Amino acid sequence: MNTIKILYFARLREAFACAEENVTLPAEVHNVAALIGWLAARGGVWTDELGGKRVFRVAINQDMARFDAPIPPGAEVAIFPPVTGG
Amino acid sequence: MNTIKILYFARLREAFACAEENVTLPAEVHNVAALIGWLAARGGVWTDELGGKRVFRVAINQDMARFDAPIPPGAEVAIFPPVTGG
Amino acid sequence: MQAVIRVQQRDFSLAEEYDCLAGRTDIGAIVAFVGRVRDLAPGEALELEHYPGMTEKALAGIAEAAQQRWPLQAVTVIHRVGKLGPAEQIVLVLTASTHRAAAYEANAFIMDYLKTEAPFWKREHTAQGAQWVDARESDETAKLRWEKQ
Amino acid sequence: MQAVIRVQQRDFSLAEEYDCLAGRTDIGAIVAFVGRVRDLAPGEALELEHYPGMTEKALAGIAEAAQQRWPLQAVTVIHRVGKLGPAEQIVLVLTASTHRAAAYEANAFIMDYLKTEAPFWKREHTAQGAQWVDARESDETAKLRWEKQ
Repeated sequence: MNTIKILYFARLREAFACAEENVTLPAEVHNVAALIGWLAARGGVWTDELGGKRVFRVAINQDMARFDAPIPPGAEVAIFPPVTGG
Repeated sequence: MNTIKILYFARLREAFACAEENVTLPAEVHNVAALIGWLAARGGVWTDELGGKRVFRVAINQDMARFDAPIPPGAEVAIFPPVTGG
Repeated sequence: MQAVIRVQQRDFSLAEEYDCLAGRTDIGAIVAFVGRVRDLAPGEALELEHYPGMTEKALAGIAEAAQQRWPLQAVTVIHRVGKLGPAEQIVLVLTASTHRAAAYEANAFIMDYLKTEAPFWKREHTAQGAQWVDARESDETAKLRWEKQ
Repeated sequence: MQAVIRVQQRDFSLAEEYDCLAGRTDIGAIVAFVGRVRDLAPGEALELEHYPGMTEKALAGIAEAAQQRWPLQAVTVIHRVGKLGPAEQIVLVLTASTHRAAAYEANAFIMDYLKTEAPFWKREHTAQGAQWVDARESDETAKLRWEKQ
């Protein structure tokens, strides 16, 4: 069982009314794409934000990650809108 | 008769031991190329520097000028090495 | 060469950071970029959220990539977070090299990657309420020019 | 918009010139370039000769060309003349715009033209005597990229 920490930032943090949660992933949720699908299946704002209509980015252990990246055990995963600093 | 002022800078000022001179041009010395040929005909360092072996630039009335540029009456002409500021 | 990376609420001083390079005879060219809050009216504010930990890591990674690509004698990146008023400073990037091309290019490279890869998010607080700033397509395009070369 | 152009013997202060832009809410990006004396040993010096009158005219013309090409809120060009020691400042170019691309490009444009068209000449005074610095082919190449676009 892989228990990970998920962080949400900016618009996503507000939409989900959640900055951080710990979740235990089902065995089949092994990469970013699967994780996003699993979260989007929660329905409501989760589907709205992560279901494919809006753009977002994912980081694993504080590095930008592609959708096919595997999720290591105990990872810190962050999901956020495209960045707008500078 | 066109009497002009000629200024020399940097390496040329030193080679000619002259920073500035007033000259009255013969009628046939009407553009930059003719002026340079006329000065190079002085021989010695004038030929060395302006005779074609070394690179230099010309300005007329404080604007960079091409070799086919005419020399206006009473012009301030400057002859100098390629610039090296900044 | 170690880059200076700072993420902070408080303001920074271009003069202070520049003065750190005083007296160095190996540096011929210094480029400084300052990004500031623009187009806000008095009383309005820009708020910068970030991802603590990843922010510093991302900026250090970008500075490192610049140092591998150009011969740099110094790199400083300072980015502010929190609420900022009109005309306040947001970000400073300082690059120093022997020749100017490296200092210019490395500086623009760092800003282009910072704009697209460092986890900061802007929100504007105006009379109409708070609104997240959208990412700009032109920033993505600016970054891509460095990947083509 | 009027550019600030100065040719002077005395040193300049990046901080002072930058502070002239404080509080301006129309400026989003400021780029500063400082060129300095490098690779000289203590006791050695760089001497900068110039063509008074044409220098100011050339710099003003280059700044004007930059302003016609990019939307700039401020341009400052300061160039020193006379004898300068190791690590001393030679030239400052400050450009301010709404977005960073204009500020970066205008700044590099001004430096590229200054290097090839403004009548300054460098002479190095070292233990081996005084020697005029040769023009660099790479400076001419750098200028030409702006003419191709």
